[in-house]
Amino acid sequence: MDFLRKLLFLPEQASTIAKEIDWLHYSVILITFAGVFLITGVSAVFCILYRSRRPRRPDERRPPGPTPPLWAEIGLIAGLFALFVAWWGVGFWQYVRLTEPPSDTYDVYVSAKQWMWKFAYPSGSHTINTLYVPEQRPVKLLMTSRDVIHSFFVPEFRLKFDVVPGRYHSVWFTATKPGAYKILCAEYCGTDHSRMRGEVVALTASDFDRFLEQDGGGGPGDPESMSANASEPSLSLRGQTAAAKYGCLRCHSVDGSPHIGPTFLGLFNARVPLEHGGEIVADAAYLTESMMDPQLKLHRGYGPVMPSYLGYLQPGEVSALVEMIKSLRHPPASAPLQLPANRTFPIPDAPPLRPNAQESSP
Amino acid sequence: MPQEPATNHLSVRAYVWTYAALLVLATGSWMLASVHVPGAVAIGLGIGAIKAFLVLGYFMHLAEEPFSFKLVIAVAAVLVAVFIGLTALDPLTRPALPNP
Amino acid sequence: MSAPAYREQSSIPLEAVPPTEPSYLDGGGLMGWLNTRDHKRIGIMFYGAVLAMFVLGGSFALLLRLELLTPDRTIMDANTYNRLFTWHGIVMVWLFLIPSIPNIFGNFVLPIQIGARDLAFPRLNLASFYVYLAGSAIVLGGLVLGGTDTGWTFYTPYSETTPDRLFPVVFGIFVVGVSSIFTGINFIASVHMLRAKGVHWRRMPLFVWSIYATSIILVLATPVLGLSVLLVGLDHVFHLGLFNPASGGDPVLFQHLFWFYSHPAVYIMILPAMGVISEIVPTFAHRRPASYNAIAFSALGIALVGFLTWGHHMFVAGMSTIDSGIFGILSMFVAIFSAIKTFTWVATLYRGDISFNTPLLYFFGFLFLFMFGGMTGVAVATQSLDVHWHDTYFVVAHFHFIMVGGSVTAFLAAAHYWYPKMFGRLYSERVGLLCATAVFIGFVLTFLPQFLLGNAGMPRRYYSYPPEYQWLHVLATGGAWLLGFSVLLAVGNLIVSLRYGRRATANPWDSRSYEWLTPSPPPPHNFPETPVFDRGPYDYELSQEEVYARAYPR
Amino acid sequence: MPAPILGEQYASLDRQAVTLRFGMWLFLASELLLFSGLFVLYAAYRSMYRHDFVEAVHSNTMAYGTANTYVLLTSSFTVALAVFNIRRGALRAAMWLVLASAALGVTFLAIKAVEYGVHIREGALPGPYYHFADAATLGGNRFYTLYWVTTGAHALHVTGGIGVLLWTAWHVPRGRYTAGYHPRFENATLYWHFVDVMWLFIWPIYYLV
Repeated sequence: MDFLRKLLFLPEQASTIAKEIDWLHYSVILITFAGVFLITGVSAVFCILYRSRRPRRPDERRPPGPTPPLWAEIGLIAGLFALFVAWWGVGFWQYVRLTEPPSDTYDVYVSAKQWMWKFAYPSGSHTINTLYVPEQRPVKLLMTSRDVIHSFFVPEFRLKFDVVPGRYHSVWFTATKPGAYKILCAEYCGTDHSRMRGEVVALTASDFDRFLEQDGGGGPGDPESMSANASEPSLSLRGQTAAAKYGCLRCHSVDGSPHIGPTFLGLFNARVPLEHGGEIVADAAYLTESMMDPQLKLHRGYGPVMPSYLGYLQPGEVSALVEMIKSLRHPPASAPLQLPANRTFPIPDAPPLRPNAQESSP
Repeated sequence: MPQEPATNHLSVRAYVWTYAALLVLATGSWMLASVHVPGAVAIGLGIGAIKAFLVLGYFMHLAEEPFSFKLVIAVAAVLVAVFIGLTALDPLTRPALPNP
Repeated sequence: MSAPAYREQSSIPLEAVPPTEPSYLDGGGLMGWLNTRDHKRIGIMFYGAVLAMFVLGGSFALLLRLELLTPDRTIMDANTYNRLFTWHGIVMVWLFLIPSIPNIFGNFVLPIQIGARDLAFPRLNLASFYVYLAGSAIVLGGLVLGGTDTGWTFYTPYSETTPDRLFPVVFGIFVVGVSSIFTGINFIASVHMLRAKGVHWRRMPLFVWSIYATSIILVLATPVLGLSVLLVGLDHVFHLGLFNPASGGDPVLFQHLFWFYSHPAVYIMILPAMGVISEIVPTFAHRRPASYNAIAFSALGIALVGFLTWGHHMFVAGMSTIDSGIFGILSMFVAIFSAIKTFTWVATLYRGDISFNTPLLYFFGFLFLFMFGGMTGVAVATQSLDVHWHDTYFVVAHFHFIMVGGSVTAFLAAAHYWYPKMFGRLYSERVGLLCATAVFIGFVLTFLPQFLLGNAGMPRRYYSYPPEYQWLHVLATGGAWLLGFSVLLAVGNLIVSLRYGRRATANPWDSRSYEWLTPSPPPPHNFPETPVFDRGPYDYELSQEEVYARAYPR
Repeated sequence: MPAPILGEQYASLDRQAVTLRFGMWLFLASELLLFSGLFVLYAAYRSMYRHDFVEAVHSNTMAYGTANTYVLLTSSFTVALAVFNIRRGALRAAMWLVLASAALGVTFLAIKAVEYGVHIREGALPGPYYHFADAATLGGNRFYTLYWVTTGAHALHVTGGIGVLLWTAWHVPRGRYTAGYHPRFENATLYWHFVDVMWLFIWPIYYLV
C-alpha cells in the first residue's frame, strides 16, 4: 500500500483520518483507471477488427448493426450507479467525521490574514505561522479570517477547510506522529497567496507540555511571535478586558448571582432552558450565537433586552470572551488563568523535529 | 373594420373577471399583512403565485399557446425553486457558529 | 483503413444534387459579410473571432507554464502572474470555450441539420455576433487598462477590495452573456419551430440534440452569471458590501450564485463536444448509433441535472453538511448520463465499417481524455476525497481534461469533420493524423503530471511553490509547449488547405446525416430545393441514391 | 398598409408569428432566472437575519408599494385589452390602450421616485450609506441594500418596458400590425406583463410579510 501511495505522489499519512481517506482514494483511482483503460482498449480493438477493407461504392447498403440488449444497458447503468452511490456514501460518512470533532478536543483559535497565520492557544500564548499541537490527541481549530477568504490546508493530514471572514469554521485532526508538516493556503487571496505558508509541528505529549509551560513567553524559535507574545495576556484575560470594554459585566455577573442576564459562572457546557421551550448546551457555538443574535435562543427567565454585538466585537474578542466564560467553572474560579500571564521565559530547547522539517516558513 | 376574432380567443368578459380576481387577491394579501397570522410568508407568496398564474394564463394567453410554451415556463419555474431552495438550505442548516 | 479510399466515390452525390447556385462564400463584398443574415457566414465570422481568442488565451497559458519552470521567479513577478492566470481563465472560458462549438459549428450546421433555410431569428443571430465582439472588446479593454487579479471566479470579498480595474471586465462578461442568451434563444426556437417536413424529434441528428440541450443552459443559467458578476462590480464601485462580512454579508452566498451558472457552464462547454462526437462516430463507423435514445435523452439529462450540482464546488467553503451531502449525490447522477453516452459511442463501433480519418483519431483522444476527466470528476465529487483535492492541481488537471482534452479535442475534430462542408476543400489527411497524435501526447504530458502534483498537495494559483514539486512542473511545461505547437500546426493545416486542398465532394465521408445532402460549400439558402425527409440521419442501411431520393422527393 | 414580411425560413406567417412569440417566452424565462438571483439572496439573508428582516419589512413604506401594485395590475389589464382589440382589428383602441399602460408605467415610476425620496430622507440607503433609525441592525442594512438593488433592477425593467410600449404604440398607426399578424405587438405586451409578474413577488416579500 505504501508503494501505491508513493506511486500516486501522496504525502505521508500523518493524521488518524488520512489512512481511511487514502483507502477510498486507492479504490476510486484504481477502479477509474481500470475502467478508462478497459473501455479505450475495447474501442481500439473494435477499430482494428471492424476497419473498412474495401473501397466505397455508392450503392452500398450496410447492416444497421446490433443494438445492445436492454438488460445489458440497464444492468451496466445500475451497476455503475451503485458504485457511485457507494463512493458517495463512504465519502459523505468520512466527510461528516471530518467536520464533527469529538468532545474532548484541544482547541486552538486560528486567524488568517493576508498573508500569515496566527494561532492562539487556550493558555494565552500565540504563535505566527507555526502551529504546535500534541500528537495522539484530537485538536480542534476554530478558524476565521480578518480580510479575505483563505484556506487551511495540510496535505499530510488530508485536511483542508476555507477560512472565511465573518464566520468561524471548525475543523479537527489528530496527528499520529511527531513531526513538522506544511500548511498551505489553498484559496487564492492576493499577491502573496503562494507564500502564505506555515507549519504544523506535532510534539509528543511531554514535549507539548514543556512547550505549554515554557510558552508563557513565546513560541520556540519564532522571534516575531515571541515579541508579540511577551506583552500579550492569555485569551481568558483578554476576555475579561473585552467584557469590561463592552459592558458585559453590567448585566452578567461572574460570581453566580443572577442579574439582568444569566451569570457567566458555570455557564459553559451547562444545560440552559430556553424561553421558547427546550434546552440547549451552552457550548462555544451557543455562546457565540448569543453574542450575535441574543434573541434567537433566549435563556428562560431573562428578558429580550440584550443588543446584538454583531459587527462590534473584533474576531479575536469573541474567542477571548468564550475562553473567559469557559474559565469560570464551578467550583468558583479556582484558576481562571492556568499560567502566569506576563512572565518571560528563556527560549526553550528546539522541539525534536525530523530533519526535513527544518525548512522555515516565510 | 373591427371583426370577430378568428379563433377561440378570450372574450372581454374573461379579461375583466381576471382583473377583478387580481384586485381581490391583492387586497386580500394586503389585509392579511396587517393581521399577524403564522405562515404569513407562505400565504403571501402563495397568493402572489396565484396572481402570477392568472396573469400568465389569461393576460399573457399562455393558456392558448402550445405545450412547448408552457414547458419553457415550467422548467424555468422549477429551476428557480431549486435554486432558492438549495441555496437557502445552506444558511438554514449551518452549524451555529455564525459570526465572530 | 485510410483516406484515399474516398477518391473512388467522388462524383455520385454531386450528380444527385448538381450545384446550380453559387456557394454561400461567393460575392457580397465586405459589407455582404458584415451585414449578412446568413447563419453560415455568421458562423464563419465567429470562427475567426473565437480562434483569435483561443490563440490569445493559449499564449497566456504558455507564459504561465514558462513561469512555473522554477519554484520562484522565472520571467515575471507575482502580480503579473496573478493577472495572467485570471486573463487566461476569463478569455478561455467566456471568449473561447462557451461560444466555440455552438456559435461556430452550431450556427453553421444546425439549421442544415434540421432542414431549415436559416435560424429562426437571423437578425438576432447577427446581433449576437456583434454583442459578442463588443463584450470581448470591453473585457480585453479592461485587461489592457490594468486587468484584474481575482481569478476568473471573482470570489468575494477579495474581488470587492482588490484595487484593480474590475468593473469593465465584469461588465464585458455580462455583455458576452447577453450574446450567449441570444444564441440560445435562437437555437431553441429554431429546433422547435423550423424542422423540415419529416424531421420529427426522433429524426433529429444527435448534434442538434446536444446543441438544444446546451441552449437550455445558455438561456436559463447565463442571466444568473450576468447578475452575480454585475453585483460584484457594483460592490467594487459603490462598496455596497452585498457579500462582505464587514456589513453582515456572506461571501459563501456569492459562491452559490456564481456556481449556479458556472457549473452548468461546464456543460455548455462539454455538451456540444459530445454532440460532435455523436456525429463523428456513426459517420466513420458507418452504422446507426447503438442507441439513439440513450444519447439524445442523456443530453437533456445532463443539461437539467447539471443545474442541481453546483454545490460540489463548495464542499470546503463552509457550506452546511446536509447541503453538501445533497449536492454530492446529485453530482453522481450527472456522471451516469456521461457514462451512458460513452458506452453508446463504443458500442456503435462494434461491427461497424470503420474508416480511420483525422476526426476519428481525435475521437479516440477525446474518449480517453474525457473518460479520465469524467472519472476523476466522480472522484473529486466524493466528498472526503475532495477535501484533500479541492483547489489543488488535481482539480486543475481534472477540469483541463474535460475542457481541453474533451472540448478542445472535439473542437478540432469538428473543425476537421465539417471542414469539407464549410469550405469545399479537403485538408491534408496525413498532417491531420500527425497533429491529432501530437495534440494527444502534448496534452497527456501537460496534465497527467498535474494530477500527481495535486495528490502531492500543490495548491492552484501558486506563483512560487515548494521545490520538491519542480520536476513535475518541468514536465508539464514541456508538454504545454508541445500541445501549443501541435494545435497551431493543426490549425495551420486547415488554413493552408483553404487554398491548396483538393476539392471536396458533397459527402466525402459517406455519411447519412442531413448536412451532407447539400453541395460543399452549401448555397446561400442551404438546400437546392426544399427537402422532405422520409428517413433518419443514420440510415446506413440505405444506399447513397436512396438517401437522396428520400430527402428530395420529385 | 405594407404586407408583413415572411422570412424565407418559415412555411407560413402563422408559423412565423408563433415562433416570434416563442422566442419572447424564452427570453422571459431567461429574465425570470435573472430576477431569481435576487430572490435567492433575499431568501438566504432572510434565513440568516430572520428577526431583523421582519422588523425591516414593517418599517418599509407599505402605502407606496401597495399603491404601485394596483397601478401595475391595472396597466396589465389595459395592455391585455390592447391585445384583445388588435386581434379584433380595432387598431386605434389598441394604440390608446397601450399608451394608457405606458402612462400607468410612468405613474409607477413617479410613485417609486417619491418613495425613494422618503427612503433617502430616512437614511434607508444601501450598504455603507445606511443610517435608518427604525431598523438599525445589520439585518436591516441587508434588507434595504437588497431592496434597492431589487427594486432598482425592477425599475430599470419598467423603464425599458415603457420604451417598448411607446415604440409599439408609435408603430400602430403606421400600419405595422394587422388583426391577423401582430407578433411584435403581443411580444411588447408580454414583456410588460412580465414586469408586472415580478412585482407581484417583490411586493409581498419587501412590503407585506
